[in-house]
Amino acid sequence: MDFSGFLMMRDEISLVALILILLLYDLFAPAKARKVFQPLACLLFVVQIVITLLPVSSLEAFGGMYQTTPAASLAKTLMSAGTLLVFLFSKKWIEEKHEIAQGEFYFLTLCTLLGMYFMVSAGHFLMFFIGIELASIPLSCLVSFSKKDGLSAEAGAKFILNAAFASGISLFGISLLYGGTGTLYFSDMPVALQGTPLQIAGMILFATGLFFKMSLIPYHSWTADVYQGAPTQVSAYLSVVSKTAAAVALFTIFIKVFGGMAASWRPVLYIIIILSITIANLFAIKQKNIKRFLAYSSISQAGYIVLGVVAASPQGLTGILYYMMVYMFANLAAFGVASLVERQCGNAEIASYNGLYKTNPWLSVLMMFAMFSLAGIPPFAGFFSKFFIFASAVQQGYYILVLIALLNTIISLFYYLLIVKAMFINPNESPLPRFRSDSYSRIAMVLCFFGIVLSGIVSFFYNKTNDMATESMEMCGLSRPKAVEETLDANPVPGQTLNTQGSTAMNATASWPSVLE
Amino acid sequence: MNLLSIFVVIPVLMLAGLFLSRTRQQARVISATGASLLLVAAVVLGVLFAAERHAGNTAEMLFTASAQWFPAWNIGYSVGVDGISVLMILLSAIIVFTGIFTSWNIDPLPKEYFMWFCLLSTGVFGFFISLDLFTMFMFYEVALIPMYLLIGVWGSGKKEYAAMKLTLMLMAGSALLMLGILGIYFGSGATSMNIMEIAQSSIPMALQKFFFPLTFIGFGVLGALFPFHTWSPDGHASAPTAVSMLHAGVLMKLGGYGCFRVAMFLMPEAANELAWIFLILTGISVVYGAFSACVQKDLKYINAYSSVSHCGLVLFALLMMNTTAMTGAIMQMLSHGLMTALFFALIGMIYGRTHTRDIREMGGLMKIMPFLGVAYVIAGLASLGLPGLSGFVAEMNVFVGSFQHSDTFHRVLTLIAVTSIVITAVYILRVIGKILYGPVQNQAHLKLTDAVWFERLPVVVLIIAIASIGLYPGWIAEWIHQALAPIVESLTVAAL
Amino acid sequence: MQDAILLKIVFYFLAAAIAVFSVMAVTTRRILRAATYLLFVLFATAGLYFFLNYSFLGAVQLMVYAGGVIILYVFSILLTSTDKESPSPLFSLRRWIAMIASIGGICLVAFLVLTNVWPEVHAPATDEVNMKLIGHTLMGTEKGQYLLPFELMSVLLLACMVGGILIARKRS
Amino acid sequence: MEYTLFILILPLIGFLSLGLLGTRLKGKTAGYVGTALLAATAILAYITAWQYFSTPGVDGIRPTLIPLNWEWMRFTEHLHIDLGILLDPISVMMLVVISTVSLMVHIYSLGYMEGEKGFQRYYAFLGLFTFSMCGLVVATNIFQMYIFWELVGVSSYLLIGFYYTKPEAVAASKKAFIVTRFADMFFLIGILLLSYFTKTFDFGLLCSGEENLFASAAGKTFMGGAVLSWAMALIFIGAAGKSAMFPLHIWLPDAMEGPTPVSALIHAATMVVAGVYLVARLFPVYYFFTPEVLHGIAYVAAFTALYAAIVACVQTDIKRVLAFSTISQIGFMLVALGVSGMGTVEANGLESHEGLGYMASMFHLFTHAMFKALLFMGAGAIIHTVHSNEMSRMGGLRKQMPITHITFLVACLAIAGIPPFSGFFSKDEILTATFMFKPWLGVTMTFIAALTAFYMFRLYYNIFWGKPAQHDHPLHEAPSSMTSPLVFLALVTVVAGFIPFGKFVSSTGAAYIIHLDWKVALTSVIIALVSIFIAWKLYCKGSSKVPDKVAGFFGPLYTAAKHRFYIDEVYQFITHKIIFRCISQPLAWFDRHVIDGILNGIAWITCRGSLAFRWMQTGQLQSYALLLLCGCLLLLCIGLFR
Amino acid sequence: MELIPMEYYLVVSSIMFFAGIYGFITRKNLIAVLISVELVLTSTDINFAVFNRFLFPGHLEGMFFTLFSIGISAAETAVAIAIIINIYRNIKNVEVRNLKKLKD
Repeated sequence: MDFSGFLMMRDEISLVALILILLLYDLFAPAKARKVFQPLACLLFVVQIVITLLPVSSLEAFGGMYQTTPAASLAKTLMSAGTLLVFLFSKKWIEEKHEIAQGEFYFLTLCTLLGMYFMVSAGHFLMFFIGIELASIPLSCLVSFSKKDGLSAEAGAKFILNAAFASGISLFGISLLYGGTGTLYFSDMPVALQGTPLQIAGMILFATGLFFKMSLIPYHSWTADVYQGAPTQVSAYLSVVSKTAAAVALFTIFIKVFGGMAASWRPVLYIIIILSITIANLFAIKQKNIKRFLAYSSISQAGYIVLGVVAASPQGLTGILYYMMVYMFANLAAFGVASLVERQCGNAEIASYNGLYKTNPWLSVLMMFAMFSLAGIPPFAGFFSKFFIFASAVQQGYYILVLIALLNTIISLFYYLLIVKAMFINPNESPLPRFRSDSYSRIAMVLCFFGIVLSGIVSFFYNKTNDMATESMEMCGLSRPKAVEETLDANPVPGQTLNTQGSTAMNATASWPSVLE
Repeated sequence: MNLLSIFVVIPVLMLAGLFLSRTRQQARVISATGASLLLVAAVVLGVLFAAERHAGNTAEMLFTASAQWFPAWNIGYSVGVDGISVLMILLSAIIVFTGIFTSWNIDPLPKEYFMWFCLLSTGVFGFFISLDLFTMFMFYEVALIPMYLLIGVWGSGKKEYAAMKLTLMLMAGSALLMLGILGIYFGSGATSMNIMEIAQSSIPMALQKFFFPLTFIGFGVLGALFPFHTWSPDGHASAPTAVSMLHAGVLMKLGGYGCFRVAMFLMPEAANELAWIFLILTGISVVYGAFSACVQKDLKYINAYSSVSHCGLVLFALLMMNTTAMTGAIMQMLSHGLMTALFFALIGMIYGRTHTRDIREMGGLMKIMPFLGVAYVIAGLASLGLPGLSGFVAEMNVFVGSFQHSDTFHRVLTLIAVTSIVITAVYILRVIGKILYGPVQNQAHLKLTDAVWFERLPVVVLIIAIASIGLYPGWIAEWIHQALAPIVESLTVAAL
Repeated sequence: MQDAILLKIVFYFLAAAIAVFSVMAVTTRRILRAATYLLFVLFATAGLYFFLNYSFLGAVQLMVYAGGVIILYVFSILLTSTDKESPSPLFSLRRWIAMIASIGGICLVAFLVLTNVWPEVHAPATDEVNMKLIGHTLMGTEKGQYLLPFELMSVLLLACMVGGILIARKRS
Repeated sequence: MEYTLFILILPLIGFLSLGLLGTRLKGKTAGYVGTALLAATAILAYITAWQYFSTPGVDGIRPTLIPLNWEWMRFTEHLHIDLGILLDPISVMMLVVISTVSLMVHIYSLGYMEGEKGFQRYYAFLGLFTFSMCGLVVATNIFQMYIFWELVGVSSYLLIGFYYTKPEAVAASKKAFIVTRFADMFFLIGILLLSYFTKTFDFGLLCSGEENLFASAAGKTFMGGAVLSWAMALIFIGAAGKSAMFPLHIWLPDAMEGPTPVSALIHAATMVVAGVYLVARLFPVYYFFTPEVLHGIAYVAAFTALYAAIVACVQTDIKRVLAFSTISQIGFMLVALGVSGMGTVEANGLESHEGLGYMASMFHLFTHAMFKALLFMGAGAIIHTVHSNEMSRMGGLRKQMPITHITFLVACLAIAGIPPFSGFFSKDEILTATFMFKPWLGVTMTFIAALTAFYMFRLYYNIFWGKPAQHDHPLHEAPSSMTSPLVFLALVTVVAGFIPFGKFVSSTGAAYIIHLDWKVALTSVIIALVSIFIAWKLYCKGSSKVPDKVAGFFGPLYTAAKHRFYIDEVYQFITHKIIFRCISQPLAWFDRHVIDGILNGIAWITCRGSLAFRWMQTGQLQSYALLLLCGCLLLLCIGLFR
Repeated sequence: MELIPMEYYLVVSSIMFFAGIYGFITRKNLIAVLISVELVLTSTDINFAVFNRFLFPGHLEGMFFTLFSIGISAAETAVAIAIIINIYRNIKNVEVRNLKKLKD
């Protein structure tokens, strides 16, 4: 028995340690000490984030059951950071409404985070499955956290039942994959994949779980209801952290495991992207509730993220990670402001934002920046992330897809501007009175603010992400997947620049003829 | 620090200063100082540029500097200017300067207004100094988005509709543009997003045919290319004065500038092949805008349609692809920029007094406010191409240049475009006749006053600029010729 | 030979039980009956596991489902005291689509399964899986061993426990 | 002769200083400054003329001097706009005419415009006009001419609209500008065409008669006409616009809304002859390369002359009569140019001067400028006193305004072609030239000359004789500042006919001695006298019923003529009904409703688009699952059977 | 055992699977819906076991997947029932049609 594997799982172990400390503290600390539970949790969490930031190289443990790469580590850092921001935004809310359950809130959230860690780092379908379940079952408890709130309960039911349904389909897909290949290890599977219909079916059914988590259309229907019903902080968590995990896992699995069957999943993703972006945008236009609105916005953002998967290149991975980082700041800022406003005025209607700038200029400015960033307006970070993810798709020759996505950005700009319009332009006789938010929220908002403003212009973030992603892809021998060679477009792109060399490891799988080709 | 970066740094510093300012007066002073500095810097740049050229420096771009930014995509912050950029910077500086003074009494939220204004100018200047496609595009969008709030908050009339329409249409253009830029970069196989380097490599024809229209329309939307021009009337009509000035005066020039600097320069083959489509569209723009202006009743609408016509002429001339016509196009950009700014400034001042822009409700204003009246007449004369003012110089270059085209199709189109000079006269004189001349329509107007110093200053500056181009176009032409040489060459080579 | 026939009969019995009871479980009006049919299905599934010589699996299935889950269902049904579903409308679009989709799905899966070229079937080991092997596999860290998922499962169960209690406990 | 530059600069200084200083200057001071500058200009022009004409040319041919030429803007290697000064007989002659008339108008206006608001502005505009007009005549190339051509148009616009609070004046100025602008567009197109083939704007090159220059245009046709003919015809349209040739004449009568001295300067003496000048300038091109266009010009001009003369016979507004008379007289000049040949040819043992028309045209231009300016100023003096333009408000003025009367009579005699006044000589040459070209044209022109005599004396008698109208204020002679220019111009009119004009100006530059063709002269004089007699019979008594009877006799023709043959109405119809109603408004509508409508429609569809997908979000938990399932199965099918 | 082809098992499991799916979509009671989920999850367990036994008897991956899957579905059921009970507390019944406050 070799337990050294645990030592390699630095990020997870630190998180588990954190979970245990908090659990025990919550259980055994005297009532007085429980007052400092939340600050302590945040502080320890910062430590955990710092640990995840330490450089790491690609490695495997437990016979390939667990594997990590710099990119995965970065994704974990991002998720942790996002969670921390959610915690900061939740502090006051917990204190006011659920002080009794504060330990549970942190515990459950961190458990789902752990599940997401394993989603990202899984090297085996079972690991992945447990990870995704760990990331969704406790999450449903969080969704119905406000027990007295009927909407919250309804959202919880919708979430858990739909999640179970999706995971059932996903599980069925895994079973087909198992039947088709005889292995559940990510590293073994590519060799066994020949692109038979059974395998393709397995793959697509399996992906249901991920698509569901990312809430891509047509797997999205729960999203808006759950975001609306759940406590705002939980919606924020769902929209950012959970999505990050799913996106990174989607990329890893589709490239690492199903890279050889790109020809099969590419049209599927193509359609999903177009549907997600377009339909979600159409829905978002009509929304009157800010949380529902943000839900649809996050669906369409997810569509953009999948562009990075379609690109299937190191730049694609960078694009996804970077997009998630930028998206995290902007979306959390939006949800943060939404939660503050909601607590103040008691509802989440967009109409209550009318004239907000007059009374609460800072909140409005932050919200506006968040909206601009989500819409991809320079000099905010969202512009850069959109540009790069589009660039990675164009690099692979997906002109039409990118064109559709780009035209959709106009629709999205429209509804993001509606929020800005509400705050700055719409007249309101009695706007929300001026209020002071608590210091934790303010710290979070300042962090988001700087994130939105700086993470684009300061190229360090992108460049670092790119280094990590490239390194990860090279280590997995995946820097040049098959998707690069054949493009959907009739016109091949001559003189395409690929700054990494294809490695041989993948060539065996890459050269499989697909049965249906 | 690179000389050119000043043009981005000053507005950013202005932003910071405004951010810290507390009162209206402070905001004004900071803006005015910044704008003056920009103007001085632009003039200094012009002088240094001229000196450098005089000293025999024949590099395409001067004062270049470059720094890595996103190495993964070979994106850098590369700046540099040629004669055309210098002129555009001068134009922008003048209009920003005059715009600040025109919005001296802006209400409400002066601080925020000036901040957005500064952001807009950052974008404009950044665009003109950039050589890197990405940076250029970024600044382009930076310049677009403040329009939404500037119109939405400080505008008038159906401002919300107009602001949204304008923003969405322009951003739709820039969405096409983004794809175009990416296509250019990947298509060229260049190892840099620097325009000058991409120009060295050639993009395959099949790709050019796809990306050229995208890029050209992308920029063309901002250049009021028919039928993507309808943001312009509503937008201009609703925008506050200085914003209309800056938008019509400078922002619309971004479109034209981008069209030749990016679309035509980098994809000359497709430009040659597809020019006819856009020539027809721009030809329509020219005549159509002018005709539409004839029956408008709102001063700003008249001017906006006139902009459609004039900017159409810019793109039209660019597509003629010879030095003379393109020189004319650049001159038309300058000229149109200055005179529309003047127009909008005057309209704003008149509107500020009469509280109407409906030409039927005004009359005999010349008697009441002679300064504004005379300035309006001068602007009108510049617009209809009176020799001695900038419009004439530009139009003649365009017409003569276009007519030198050996292809009959081009010459016939030129003749159609020439008709605009008559139609322009019709609507300009109609307005002047209606609002300035004749008996006073509204007795309440008799009490109105003429312009005060901070209104006179921008007007005088603009008139001087218009006249100086009109009287002595030689130096401008020389700079433009020099700057156009490589572009025209690549277009000519591609045509063969 | 007789064994073979007997085995066949057992299999068909189990298969029929699974098919019939699962359909009945989803069509019966009374929820308590549905739970009962589910129990039958689960029993039959356990039987299938035994049939496949996965006795351990069968045992787990029986214990967890029959012993735990079904009880949970019954309690909760009694707790929410809505034994009877409200009558459904005669024609429900969703029902029909669901039916078509389900049948289509079955056909699709059947098609996939039947047309798929399965790898060379080894002579199936008819022998029981050794408990020691199971234990090692569960606790090992090598390839093909499941310590890490096992540990993670523990977190999952703990979290579910906490979450379940959090949600289900009486308001304080 | 670089000092000629000051002929341009001085008025410009006048314009700039008066314009910029504006009301800070006292009105009178502004007038004096302007007049002084103009006086200096005039003196310079005379010196130039003296110097130019006193220098004998090579081989007796007057030289073309270009004392100054700067490149102003370069289009291409060959095409560039130069600004320079070109001195040749016609430009020098024009300088003299312009500066003289302008000076007279300046002086005259001191009295006429006294007390008007905007005195400074008036003089500034006069300065601008003089500058532009001088610039036009000394242009070294066709583009320079175009530049100044536009500038005179604008000055004319500004001056017509001088009384900008009067709606008629505003409308008239607008009409004048737009009509001439319309013609200028053709001029510009003509320039573009011409320069496209010749690759030059330069008059020197164009008029050199080089075949090579036009070689590239050879054989090229457009819609049945040679391109060169098209070019020259288009350029003529430009000239026709400025010179008010039918059907582009409509602006000129309306332009009379401007102050009368302005009419004298711009709309009688100088600007309106710019078209004639242009044709004369390009005469070699017309003559050598497109003679058919030249003949066309003659016919158009003849028709215009006839038309304008007929209309002039029935107008009642004295300035309108003079305006139509101007149109008619310009018609004479252009006819003369149109029928002209070039140089002197020996034929049938007689020296036949082919270039007679050219010389006659220029001669008539010169004399006409003087006497027409005189007529206008006289009319101005009358209007100044009577406060009306209508003939019916006048009558019997000869007693109150003796100086005006005499000078007006001199001018009438001159225009009617009675010897020894200047008009006789110039008109006689024109008639001779037309008879040489086509006798029937000569007859027509003679008839028009008779009409001219008739309507001028109708005017004369109506104003100075006949029954005095009632006035509530005493009528008096104009002040000396107004009468002195009248007297001066009258003197010029008397003597100008004896100038041996051919010595100075001729088609080739070679001196030419004017011979009177006695047959033609005698006929025209007799006919003129007869016409005057008829006019005397009809109008001298004032209360005669005969004119009405005559009018009744002509019936519809009379009515039509009175309404200027409804040409204005036609224009009104075209501009308002067709261009505004049928083009502009539909276009504006199209823009607002179709193009904008499409965009708004897209936006609407987008906003409505979510309704199409509403079934996705019923709020029903299981329909979500169903959607997921169906989507999943569909995607599965796509993945499998792509 | 070899008497019965593997496909038979698979067909049985897919019937169960799609019966579960049909039930999920059509049942009106939340608990009944949950029961349908149970069917879905159990059917895939059969698949794993069958594949492992028939195709890849050399290792225990399928079996273990089933094992863990049983655990997970039990946990899921527990939490789902907790949530359903919570709903019952809120709206006093567990009818799906009453969960339509959140829509559009």
